[in-house]
Amino acid sequence: MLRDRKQEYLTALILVGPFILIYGALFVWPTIQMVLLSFTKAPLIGAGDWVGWDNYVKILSQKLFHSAFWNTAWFVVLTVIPNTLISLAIALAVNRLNGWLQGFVLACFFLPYILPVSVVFLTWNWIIDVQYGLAQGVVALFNGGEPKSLTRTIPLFMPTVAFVTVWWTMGFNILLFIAGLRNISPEIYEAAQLDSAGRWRQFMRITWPLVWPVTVLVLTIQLIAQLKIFDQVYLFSIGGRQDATITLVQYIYKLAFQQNKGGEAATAAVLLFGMIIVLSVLQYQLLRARGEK
Amino acid sequence: MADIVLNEVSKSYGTVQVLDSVSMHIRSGEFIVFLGPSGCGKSTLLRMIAGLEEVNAGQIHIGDTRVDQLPPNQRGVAMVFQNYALYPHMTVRENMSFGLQNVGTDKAEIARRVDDAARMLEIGALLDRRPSQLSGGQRQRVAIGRAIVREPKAFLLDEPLSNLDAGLRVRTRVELAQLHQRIGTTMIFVTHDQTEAMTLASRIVVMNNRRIEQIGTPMEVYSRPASRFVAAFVGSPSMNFLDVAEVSEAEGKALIHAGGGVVPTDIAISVLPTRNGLTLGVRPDALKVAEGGSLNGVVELVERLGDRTLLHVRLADGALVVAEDGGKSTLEPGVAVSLAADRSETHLFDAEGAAYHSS
Amino acid sequence: MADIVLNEVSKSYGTVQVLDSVSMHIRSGEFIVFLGPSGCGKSTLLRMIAGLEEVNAGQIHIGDTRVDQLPPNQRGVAMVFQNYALYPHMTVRENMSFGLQNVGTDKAEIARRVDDAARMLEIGALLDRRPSQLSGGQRQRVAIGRAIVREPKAFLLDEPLSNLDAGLRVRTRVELAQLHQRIGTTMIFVTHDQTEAMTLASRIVVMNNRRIEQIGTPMEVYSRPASRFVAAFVGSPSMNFLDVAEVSEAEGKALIHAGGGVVPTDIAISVLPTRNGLTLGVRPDALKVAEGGSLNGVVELVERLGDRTLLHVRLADGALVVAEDGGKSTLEPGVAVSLAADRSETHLFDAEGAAYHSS
Amino acid sequence: MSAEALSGSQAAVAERSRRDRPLDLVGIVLTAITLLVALASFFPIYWAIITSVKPDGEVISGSNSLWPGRFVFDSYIHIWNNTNIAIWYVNSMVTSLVITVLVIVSSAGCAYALSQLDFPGRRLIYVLILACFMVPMQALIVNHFVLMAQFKLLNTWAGIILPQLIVPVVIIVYKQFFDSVPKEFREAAMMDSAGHFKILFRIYLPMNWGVTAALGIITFIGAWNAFLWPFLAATGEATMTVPVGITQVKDAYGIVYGKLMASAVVAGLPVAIVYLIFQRRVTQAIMLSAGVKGVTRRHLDTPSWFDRLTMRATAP
Amino acid sequence: QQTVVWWDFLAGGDGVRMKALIDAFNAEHEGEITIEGTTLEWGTPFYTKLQTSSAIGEGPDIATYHLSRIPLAVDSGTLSEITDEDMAGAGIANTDFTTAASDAGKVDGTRYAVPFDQHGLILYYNKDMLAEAGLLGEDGLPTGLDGLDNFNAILAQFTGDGKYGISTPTGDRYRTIYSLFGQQGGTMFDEAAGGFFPTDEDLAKLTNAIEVVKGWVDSGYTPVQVESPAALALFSSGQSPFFIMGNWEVPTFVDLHAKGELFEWGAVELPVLFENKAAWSDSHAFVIPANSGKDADPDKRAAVMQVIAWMDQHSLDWAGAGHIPAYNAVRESAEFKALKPQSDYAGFADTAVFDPRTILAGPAAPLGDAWSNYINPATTGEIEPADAAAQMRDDLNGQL
Ligand SMILES: Nc1ncnc2c1ncn2[C@@H]1O[C@H](COP(=O)(O)OP(=O)(O)OP(=O)(O)O)[C@@H](O)[C@H]1O
Ligand SMILES: Nc1ncnc2c1ncn2[C@@H]1O[C@H](COP(=O)(O)OP(=O)(O)OP(=O)(O)O)[C@@H](O)[C@H]1O
Ligand SMILES: [Mg+2]
Ligand SMILES: [Mg+2]
Repeated sequence: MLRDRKQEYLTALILVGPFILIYGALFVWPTIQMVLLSFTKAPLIGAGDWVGWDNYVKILSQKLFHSAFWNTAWFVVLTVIPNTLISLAIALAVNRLNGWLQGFVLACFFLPYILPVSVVFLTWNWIIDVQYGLAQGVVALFNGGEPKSLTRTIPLFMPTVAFVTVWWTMGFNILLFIAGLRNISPEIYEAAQLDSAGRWRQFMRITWPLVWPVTVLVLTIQLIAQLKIFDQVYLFSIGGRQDATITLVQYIYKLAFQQNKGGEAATAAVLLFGMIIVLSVLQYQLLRARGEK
Repeated sequence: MADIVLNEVSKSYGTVQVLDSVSMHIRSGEFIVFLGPSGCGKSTLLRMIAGLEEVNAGQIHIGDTRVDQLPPNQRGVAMVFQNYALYPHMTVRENMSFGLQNVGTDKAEIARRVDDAARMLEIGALLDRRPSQLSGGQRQRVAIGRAIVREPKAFLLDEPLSNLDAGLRVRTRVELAQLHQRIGTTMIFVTHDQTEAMTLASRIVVMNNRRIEQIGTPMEVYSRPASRFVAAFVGSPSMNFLDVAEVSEAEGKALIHAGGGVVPTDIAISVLPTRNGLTLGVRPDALKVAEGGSLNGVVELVERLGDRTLLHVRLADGALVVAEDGGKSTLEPGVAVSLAADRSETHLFDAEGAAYHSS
Repeated sequence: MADIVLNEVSKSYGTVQVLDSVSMHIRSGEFIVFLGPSGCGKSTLLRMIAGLEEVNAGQIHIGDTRVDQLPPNQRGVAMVFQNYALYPHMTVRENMSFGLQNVGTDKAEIARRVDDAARMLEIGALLDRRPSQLSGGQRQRVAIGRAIVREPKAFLLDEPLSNLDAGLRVRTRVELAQLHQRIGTTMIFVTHDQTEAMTLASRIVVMNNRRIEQIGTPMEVYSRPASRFVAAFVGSPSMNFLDVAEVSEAEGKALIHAGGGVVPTDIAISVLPTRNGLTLGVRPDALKVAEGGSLNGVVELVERLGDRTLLHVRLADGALVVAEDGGKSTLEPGVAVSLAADRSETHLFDAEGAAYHSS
Repeated sequence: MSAEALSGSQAAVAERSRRDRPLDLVGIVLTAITLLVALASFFPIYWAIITSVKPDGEVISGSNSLWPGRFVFDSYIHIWNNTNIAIWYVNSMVTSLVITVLVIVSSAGCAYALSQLDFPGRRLIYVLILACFMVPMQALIVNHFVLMAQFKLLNTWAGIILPQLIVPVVIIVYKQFFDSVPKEFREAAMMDSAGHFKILFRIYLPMNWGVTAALGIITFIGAWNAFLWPFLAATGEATMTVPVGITQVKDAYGIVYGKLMASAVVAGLPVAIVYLIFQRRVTQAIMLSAGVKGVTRRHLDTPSWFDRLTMRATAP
Repeated sequence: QQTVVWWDFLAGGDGVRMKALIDAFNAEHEGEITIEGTTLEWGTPFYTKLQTSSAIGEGPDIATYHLSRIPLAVDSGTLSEITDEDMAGAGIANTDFTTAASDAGKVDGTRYAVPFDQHGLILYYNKDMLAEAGLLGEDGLPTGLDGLDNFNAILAQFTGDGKYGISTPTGDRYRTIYSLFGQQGGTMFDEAAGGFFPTDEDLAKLTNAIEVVKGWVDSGYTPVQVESPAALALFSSGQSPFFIMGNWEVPTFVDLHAKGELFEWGAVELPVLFENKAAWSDSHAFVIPANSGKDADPDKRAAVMQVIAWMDQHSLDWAGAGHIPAYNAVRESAEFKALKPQSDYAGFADTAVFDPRTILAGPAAPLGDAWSNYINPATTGEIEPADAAAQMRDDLNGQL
């Protein structure tokens, strides 16, 4: 193609300009600042002295950081895998249906996904309310007829919030799985029928291997998203033992906004940053290796 | 080896009927081609034989067994899909073994059959590849291989060549014919390409609009089409049709007044039930440039194909016909010509489309 | 009206050369077809004329202007793309007006030109539809319409028929030929379908592997191919090639020992620079079944096309050739036949592919 | 409905492939279970709505009836009168719409340049966008806060909007879309004497408004639902968005459940409406943003992990 | 015309009374000063927001604050000094408050807060239920609640059939425990003696106090887990005859009663389960956030001071919310003395146990966190009481 270089550069500059401004000011610059800040003993607002690696040493040895780390890890475990399995199961079930019934069922599963987190929080907080919550009927069955607070009983807190999170976000995964299932040509199944494969064998030998790439995608998306968990955990923990249920982003929040320790908060952020990058790369490699055996 | 018999088979989707009382008898070892325009129900019929589509009415027998209520895998037929439907995550060998594994065939036997089929189809070197690593033609052969290992009573093929490019299509067509000569198993082949049908079939089933129009050998279908539809659908370039103005008689044969001239035919006047609403049909290869031919016109367009030349000729009454001339024709647009129809290859069609042939 | 002249035009993508010193002179009003196998550089050449691809070396003139450094819209040519590239969100009228609006043509003039083109192409009734509401053939005409309104010095068409189904393709081909007869503007048409090339072109440019193999009228290309490549590429079914074992002489003409027999030709022995490494070429339509023909063999496969029958014959020395028989041939696989080649249609090719024809 | 959104043509084929055997018992049971689970999944939303229209007394009566004995809208009247929900609504609307417009416009332009133009720094920008995928925006809250404080933008619409303009997935999807437009369209337009801006705004974008609509809708939903940043950036009630306001600002006294549910319903309503109207677009957007279409192919082509990460998208 | 941006954390009945006061102020000062009030979530969310927004100059012009948390607030630079001139300009002075209250608003002699009220933990009771059980005296006040065993026996009497002897919201139990700790005469903090719970004896007293409340839970007198609104509803629906809560719920019941939706009720000081009378207590006060970076505006400040003075002077209405006004003139007025049931529990003010004066004290501060991290869970059996007490001590001493 004959190109007018000068004009092309100019056009590119005009088109890319807003992007460069926005990303430069709001992504690149804050990222650099974050790293710099992590080496200072600064309050949230204002400058601080350079302290080298002190913040890292301090944060890494702090009990609260450890508990934030493990709580986050626990939350990831509780959400990522169940969410993936449940979503796949539901996608299979939905994919069987057709017509308006399928649309209706899909909408039922998907609607929660588009709601704001605060709505999800308020709704579920009411449902699991110790005195009047509907769910207490079920809780009582497992608790000797007594109600029990699901969010104030520490061992139950993460599973409860994880359950709500799965309910909230599975619509997204279901959609991805359905798309993956639709990607499998119906003729493949016809061929399998002619090849005498029963329902179970069709699932194990055809469906599962063919939706594996979607599964990897779903797992990766979930992992990254849940490592950044803040909203639900924070909201459900208000008024409770926040330190016992703290997660990493919440920890950053606490350092920065409650304790006014900007430098340490930046340090924690850098650590989270690194963790997410390392983990996503690792997970991807791991799952890919399995998928291609 | 087993005959396949369809008896008054019908099929509807909801209120839309797509097949209406179709019957046929396919003898063991035949190469049957279902030919027809898009949407006429070819695939549906094939899939009903395979068991992938329910039969609404009628029966299907394969050999001595009535199969229309059996699931696909118990009918003893194998299918090759248009897009091959190879399992993308399995190697060629796994693709071919899958069906046998499912019925518990023992390993040595599976290996033997796969290797035999691979040798026959010359895909031995590809056995460890995935379908995505194969060319179109290779995939096609693997799909056939997957069918062969099951040692079916019949192969069902739904437009298996339509995903291949032109050159490969011709080559694969030849291979398929040779394969059939070699293994001799019944094959039912769906296509809407009449060249494929003509060159492959021992018998062609021409379908149109829910029904079978004609079942016959390629030559029967070409030279004695059972209806105007068949006449128009088979043959390229397509048959010329001229409205008949008047029918007169000479020695018991019909003389057709059409296209501004009088065309002598070999059609016995006695077989014609009516002289109104008739159409004369002549194929371009039976319409040649000849001094004193019965039809006069002016050449509008010349298409040189090398071995022959197609002339688009505007006749005296305004009708446009295609005639054939030799490869070295020197005719140019604008030249006046007269055309003679080979009287033994003239056809008449009545208003309902029924055909009357030169005898 | 303007001639298009290409002078030693070359093109590389990175280190890969795709066109090597191509020159040609296209006279105003010609219908030129670029014919060649996939990847030979046809589209690249066309796009270089259009200005969509840069020229690495050489010059292109349209009329008196050197255009190879001008942007596409200043060259005065119009292009019809393979997939038409109609703007899907604009109506047909908007599609056709867009280019004129961009150069500020006044409204009345745009309307006039669009209406003229629409009338000529019989798409007047479609002007308010969107492309998605049109059939393939109609889209094709709109694409041409969009080109016509710009009143270009030449139309460039890159495989404009390849997206159409077989029947429509033949009809549209005819329409295109008629359009060219009517408006007389230069057309350059790219295809790899030799039937299209043969029927449409006033001259064919056969390309292969970065170079032009032959430029000539369809008949020249068919009957006097400049090289073995051209001979093999043009004509369907393809020309038969037989290795020549020995060349002897009779009355100054070559007698070719090949395929287990001796084939008499009209090729003057004097034009042959060598008698080694030769190949005999005979087209299937010049190879007929004849008592006492010079080549003997056994029929392996019969392909009945209706108006003629193709015989795949295994010759005495093991070579496989395709011969033609009449439409009503009764030959079956397994029958022994002898074949005679039309001596005026025999060709010889040397090891470099250069051709020697019967004179 | 969304079913078609996934793939219209395949649905028909899938239907055909199912052999309706006479009375498929397993099938009927499976369908019934699916339906029950779906209703269960919807139930919390239903329950919130129902609670919000029950009289306070009934809410805590323990009867837990699935249908209110009497419909009352006191809770809605109460939150309307006693909270600044109207102001939060305005804040949410303005910020979400502005974010949507800015993100769409800047991303479309940038993506067009990346896809169709050749200019220095192009690769660098692309790498930057990919990097954005991996970086948790949540980790940047501290520095965003500091930055906004420096420019006195906290407690302003601008302060809420700016950090939310980083939505790399929109650029990626646009780029993929522009990449997938056959180059003939651009060439046709060039022969029609159109410049790049004309090609972008008259050809590429109008060619498929669906992509823009889909991206716009998910950007809007994402912005409306955002919690963490607006929660930090709006310290005063006057600039809070709805999702933040309803969890941060206390007013009610006495029996609060009905009022809380009323505020939840009001907060969820806009996105629920957007979803119900544009179901197809929403599902399409999710597919686009997750790059699902190409998953199978990419898997078989053994991509690098970097490729894979580029496919990741709207993390929930 | 001044607009004063006001933040508080006062929900429930408090919120209603405060809203009425603000409305009254606005009506009275129409055209001069308008208060724009916002109520945020009590505790950590409120104090976090106030601290951050003050740090960036986006805080309100005036905020409510707990006196116990003033040392921490001053340490983090959240508050602006209130000078004697400021006070004088609004017509109030140190002497309008008790010395104790006024001193609690100062750090190192500098004033940062103007006291507003004192509030504390009291016992609400259902007159109908108590009367039926014969526990109501002539004066309508409960009798015979004192003594641990005695009180427990009474609770047992009411427990059963889905009813509870007493309603105590889980998140607020530390207040009961701190009160019972005070009733045993324990010392929470003594910097010189080594920080929090300086002696093992103090720790044992804390453990004791936890055991009492845990005993109620274990015996089923009170639900294991119960949120504040639900605990309130337990009482107001007649499921429980007693309710231990701060005095701020008084107006809730006053209003419900006025609407005819509540039985006859009353409130008294906590029963004495150990040696002394004692009840947890704290004070609300007004502060002016530092709003660093924002230009000082003397007119605005004058308006803010005027608001503070007006509020204190009109705190009789605030007493309607159950609190005891800090402003001497109001507290000593006849009108206040006539208020019921306020006068029935007013005695707690004299025996109150406050948070110690340390930067760790107050809600949304380490001490508050420690209460909810160790002590509340100890009542539900998640941590052993003795361990909880020890962990709390170690945690807090570690932060000193
Ligand atoms: N599941 C279905 N529901 C409704 N109608 C259908 C269904 N499947 C096919 N049909 C209709 O049945 C008719 C026959 O379809 P069929 O696929 O057999 O045609 P075909 O001859 O194979 O055509 P083609 O050459 O295009 O493959 C068509 O009109 C088609 O629209
Ligand atoms: N942008 C490009 N970069 C590198 N190589 C290219 C590019 N475009 C085309 N080629 C190569 O140039 C050669 C000629 O391509 P061209 O498209 O002209 O072929 P063609 O004759 O039109 O083929 P077809 O019939 O398949 O359209 C091919 O080998 C192709 O791979
Ligand atoms: Mg079909
Ligand atoms: Mg090309």
